[in-house]
Amino acid sequence: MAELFWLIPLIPGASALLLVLFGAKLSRRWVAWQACSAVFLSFLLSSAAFAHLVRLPPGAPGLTKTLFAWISSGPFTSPIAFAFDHLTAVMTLVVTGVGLLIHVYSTAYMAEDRSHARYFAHLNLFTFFMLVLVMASDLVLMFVGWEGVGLCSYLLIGFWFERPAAAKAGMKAFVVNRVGDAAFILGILFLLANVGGSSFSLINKAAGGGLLPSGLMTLVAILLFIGATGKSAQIPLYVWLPDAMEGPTPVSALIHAATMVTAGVYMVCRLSGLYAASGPASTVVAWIGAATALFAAAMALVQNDIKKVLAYSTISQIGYMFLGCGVGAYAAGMFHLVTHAFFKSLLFLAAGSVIHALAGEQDMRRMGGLRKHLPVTFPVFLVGALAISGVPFLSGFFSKDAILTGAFAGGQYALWGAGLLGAVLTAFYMFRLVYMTFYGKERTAMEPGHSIHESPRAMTIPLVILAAFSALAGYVGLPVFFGEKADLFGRYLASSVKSGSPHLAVPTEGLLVLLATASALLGIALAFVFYRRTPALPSRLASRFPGVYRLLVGKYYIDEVYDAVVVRPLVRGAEKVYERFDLKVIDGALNGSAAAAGLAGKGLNFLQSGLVRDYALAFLIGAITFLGFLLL
Amino acid sequence: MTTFMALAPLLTVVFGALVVLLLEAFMKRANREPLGYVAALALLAAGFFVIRSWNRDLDYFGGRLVLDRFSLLLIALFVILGLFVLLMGLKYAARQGMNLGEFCGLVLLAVAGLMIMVSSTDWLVVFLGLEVLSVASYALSGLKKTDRTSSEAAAKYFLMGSFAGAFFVFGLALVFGTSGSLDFSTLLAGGVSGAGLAPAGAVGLGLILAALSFKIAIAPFHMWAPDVYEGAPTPVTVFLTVGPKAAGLAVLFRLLVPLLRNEPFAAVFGSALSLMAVLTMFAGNLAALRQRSVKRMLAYSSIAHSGYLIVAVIAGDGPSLVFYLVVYLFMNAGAFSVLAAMSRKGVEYTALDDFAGLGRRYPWLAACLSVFLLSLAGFPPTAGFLAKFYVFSGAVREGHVALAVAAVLASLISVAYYLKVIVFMYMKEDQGEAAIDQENPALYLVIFLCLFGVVQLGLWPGNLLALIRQALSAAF
Amino acid sequence: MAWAVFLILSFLCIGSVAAMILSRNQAHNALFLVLSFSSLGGLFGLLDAPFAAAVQVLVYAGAIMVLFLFAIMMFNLRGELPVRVKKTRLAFTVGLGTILLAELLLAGRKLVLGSPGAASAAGGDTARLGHFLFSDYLYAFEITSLLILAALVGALALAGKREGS
Amino acid sequence: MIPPPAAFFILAAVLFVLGVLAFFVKKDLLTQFMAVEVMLNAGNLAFLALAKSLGKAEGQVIVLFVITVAAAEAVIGLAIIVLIFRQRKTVQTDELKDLKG
Repeated sequence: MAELFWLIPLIPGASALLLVLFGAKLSRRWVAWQACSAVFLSFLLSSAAFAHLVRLPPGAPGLTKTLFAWISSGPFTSPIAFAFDHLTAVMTLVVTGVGLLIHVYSTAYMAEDRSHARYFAHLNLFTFFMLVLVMASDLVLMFVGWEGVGLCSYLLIGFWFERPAAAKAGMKAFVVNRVGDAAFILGILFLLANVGGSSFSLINKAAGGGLLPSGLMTLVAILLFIGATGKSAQIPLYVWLPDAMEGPTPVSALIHAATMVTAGVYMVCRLSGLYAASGPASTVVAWIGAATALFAAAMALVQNDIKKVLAYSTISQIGYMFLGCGVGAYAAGMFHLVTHAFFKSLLFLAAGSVIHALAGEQDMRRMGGLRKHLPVTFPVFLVGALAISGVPFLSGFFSKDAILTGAFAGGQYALWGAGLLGAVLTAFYMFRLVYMTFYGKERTAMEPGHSIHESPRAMTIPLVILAAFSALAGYVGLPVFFGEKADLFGRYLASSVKSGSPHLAVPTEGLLVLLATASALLGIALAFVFYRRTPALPSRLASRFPGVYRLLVGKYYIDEVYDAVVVRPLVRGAEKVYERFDLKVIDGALNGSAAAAGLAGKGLNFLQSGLVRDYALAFLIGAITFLGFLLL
Repeated sequence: MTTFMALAPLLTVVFGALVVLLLEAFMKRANREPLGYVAALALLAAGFFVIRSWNRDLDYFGGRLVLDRFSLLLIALFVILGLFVLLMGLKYAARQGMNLGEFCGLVLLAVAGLMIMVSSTDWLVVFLGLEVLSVASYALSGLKKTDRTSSEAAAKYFLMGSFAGAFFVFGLALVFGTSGSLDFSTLLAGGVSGAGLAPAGAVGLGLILAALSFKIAIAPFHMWAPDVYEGAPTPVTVFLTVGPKAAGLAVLFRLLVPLLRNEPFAAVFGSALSLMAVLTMFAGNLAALRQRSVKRMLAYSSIAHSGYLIVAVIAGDGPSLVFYLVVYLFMNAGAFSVLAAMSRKGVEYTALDDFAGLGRRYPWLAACLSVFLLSLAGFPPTAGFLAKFYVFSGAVREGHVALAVAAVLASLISVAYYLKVIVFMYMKEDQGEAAIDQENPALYLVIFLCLFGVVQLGLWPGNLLALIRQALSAAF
Repeated sequence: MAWAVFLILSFLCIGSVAAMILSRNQAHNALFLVLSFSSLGGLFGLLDAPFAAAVQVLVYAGAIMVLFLFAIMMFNLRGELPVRVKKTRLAFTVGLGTILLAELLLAGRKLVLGSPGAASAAGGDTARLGHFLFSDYLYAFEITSLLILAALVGALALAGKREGS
Repeated sequence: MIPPPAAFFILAAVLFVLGVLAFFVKKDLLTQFMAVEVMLNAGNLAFLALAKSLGKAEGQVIVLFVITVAAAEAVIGLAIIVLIFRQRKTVQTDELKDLKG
């Protein structure tokens, strides 16, 4: 069955085509079944191919299948060819596996929606393009998937286009991504002009063999990385992702947490030969990653929308992955990608379950005390939160530790420190979310007739499965003091990506693990102090500063206190940056460029007055200028 | 080989036009559709002669008519274009009050003009071919005689076209005065030898280029184009957006490629053309952003595509130029065909609002239009992506990096307005009921063929590219 | 003597075009143009191109301009006074025209300056022209037939009275 | 003595520019088209002047073709003007502004 692996992307593609064309005529039941089984088939095939792959002797190349010569004549060739090597296998299993769970979850979540068929058509189409992206054996075909997932993401963010916010968010995602894509395509063009081909092996070989001038290599690597910052929501092109939460929650889980947004990390790992050969580009990747990880974590501290917290958290975690790639720990980056796919989609889906239970409420200030009402959602959410915070023996602990160890081993102590600080913040904002949502007083404002209820089985079963993976997935990549061979994941990927930095001595690594654990626990403890033991801290503060207290007598004074005492010093910088950068520069540039384009268009339309003599005048001026140019 | 057979494709088309016009004059039946079939037959016969002449390098009239593979390729393109336009017009003519016989005859004559233009290297012949094309297109744009916009388009096109034509004539005079001949090669003798062109030759060429740019719709000579494309009957718009553009670019390419290899010349003409290319791409795309009529939006998009095509000319990249032209024929004709399908007797739906909810009401039509628009926007894996990709990578390879960057940025803008139509079709509720008359088999055939072309060329471009390469290897 | 003829004819030619620009009467415009084109015919003659001169007078001044006059009569446009162009716009256009003129003269100066004109080879011989027309220019000649066909069909299609219009 | 070709060429250039000016000053289809005819004639004069300076007789033949083109354009042009007049009862060029923007 493994040799049929090239059908993996095609099955969801065919299903999407059928749904686009006939979706309106099919019954809801049928649509849901078809969409899920297409992804399920892909998942089966991926598993078969993966099983085949791990049985191959070490050093053997993976599966490849050239469907046909796509661009076969001319200065370069680019076949439509799928490859299935170790790196691809990881991504494919994540995409089909997590994708399947999210498809199943969606059958319940979207059951009532008017555009049910359109939703599943887009979701299948997205799966198709995502699989093309990860299975492409050359950069041009990868770009096909790259553009395709962008298109689907845009369509799905704007799914509820009746809401102006959704339509606007879709547009914003689209525009920002196009900026990245422009850089990406330029990178491809430069590569083609200089390497003479676009297959990954060729590029990595050319880069590794020193066949390319280093300046060009850096330029290409940075251009491609700009594309990645667009797709993976890194500084400076991250601004679309928080707004993308306007889409349906399963979409946020699949596209904006587990798969599409990590495509940039995958691309960097795929081209690890190129990035490893270009020091400056790697440095840029690492620092952008670290800056994003810190900055987005700080932003997550002050969000009140449950999905926005998770969105900023995603940005921050992807920053970690880039940090890992930038310091040369590509396998660690991929490892975190995988564990993140599990726990973040779990968190999103669980948040979706919460929102579902509260009939669409997303503001955490109107939640609280939900743990009693949601007996399944709460524990799985807790597992996810513990995993992302890096509490020992859950998946996030191992993968985050692998990245931090990689940074430390590479001698990048500043980056390591930033990662550690980020870990504290991560634990803090995650448990702030947990305490605000599931503990404390019930602050829900439900309409009469509604009651808070646990979600249906189709939603909770995927949650439980994801929770199991979030807890256990880390054991494939244990740190070195479990034995030289404990890092299964790293060894597994060794044939596909550049190997990382040298191993540390066991005591050093042990110390690092302890520090990482301590920072996670510190974050959780801080959150506990501020949000669980609510009466103690604010009243003590209030008695000491009566003026401040009077000021803060409000409903949500906790937030205010916390804002004044903790967040301001820590976050003010981030917020300033956010205000300056996101609101003024990026939004300004977006609105500005839209306005400029509009203005230019208006000007052009004004010139296009409909009067022949204006047209002739333009002709005359053009001709005179042209002739003058020729005469000079 | 010098033989009378070199005239066969041209004569077939002209003969077809005469037959159609005579039949039309003596025909009493109300249903004129057989005339369309006769015209299509003439084009098919011409296509047959094109295939027969392949690889034979026929010429006649002392080398003033040359059927090398480059011109044959373009003639084949024009034959397909003519067939599409005829098929689109079969029902359209009756519904929108056009005389089918005259329409078919004029289309054939215009195609003859295009053929003349691309198969000669003599300026006088090119000029006369251009005039045949122009005169026929002026009439074609005004063929919806009861429609105010159609006749306005004809008048504007005519006035601006004859204005540009006068520049062409003066340019011809200067070129003639420089070299004593109107053949491309004698004029180039000075330029290619490195001596550079005499100022008179350069200015003469400049005047001619301005007039050709007018036909191709390159800024700042493009201003007539949106008005004419919008006002002309939709099948005619397809003809105007593809035919004159392709012929003008072919002439430009033949002329400029030897010249642009020459350093001082390339510095002057190359940079002037680059400037115009950038201007064209941005003018077309920015103005398209604001349009509320899909037809006018596509008109501006056509201008933007002229800009991308010029990039291929500047890079001297013949294969990607021809490939882009072929792809553009399919995706553009496809998009306009769907537009033509959005009509019923006396009514055409071209406003953006008319497309709202089309995805629900006419899913097939909407799906086809989406594919064409995505291709125009350059989304992979459609043919439009490959075409753009080829052109841009050629530009980078030849060192025109800034031009490639500008082109990528410009196409970035273009996606916004193409996608707007798709959003309207699938994500908006329909307001009125734009009930369309679906009985139009010939038109659906065109849509299908275009769809086939866009998908086929996007996934399996190999055969066509090999053919183009083979055709160009000999000529340039 | 020839200079005098040249000067008179150029004056007539330019003067009548200038008059056309200034005049507001359509019919007068057309008549000025006839005058201009006739004097151009004379200039053609001076350039040893008697055949072109004859065609100019017959076809242009004779046929085409008469067609124009017919059209003017038909539309009965006398009542329509053309609107004046704005002064700034006029000045701008004149400026552009001056630049264009300078460019054209600059371009042509090398070609014509100092060339006395090869009087002998000018080819006033109409027989030779006929020979040219049916040898080197045969293709072009054939194309003109196509051009006229297209113009006729087009004119009939647009202006002909048919059913439906 | 016959004036040199240079004189004729200058006249041609002046005539061409006058034609361009007339095209901009005039505001009805008919006269604007007449201005184009002036430009075409200027081209013809330039042709003959340059042919003379080169000593090439072909200039005359080409002029013949240009005159034919002008005739063909006049035919189609007048037909279009008739069409416009029938619809709008005017031939003012500035009235043609349904299509714009």
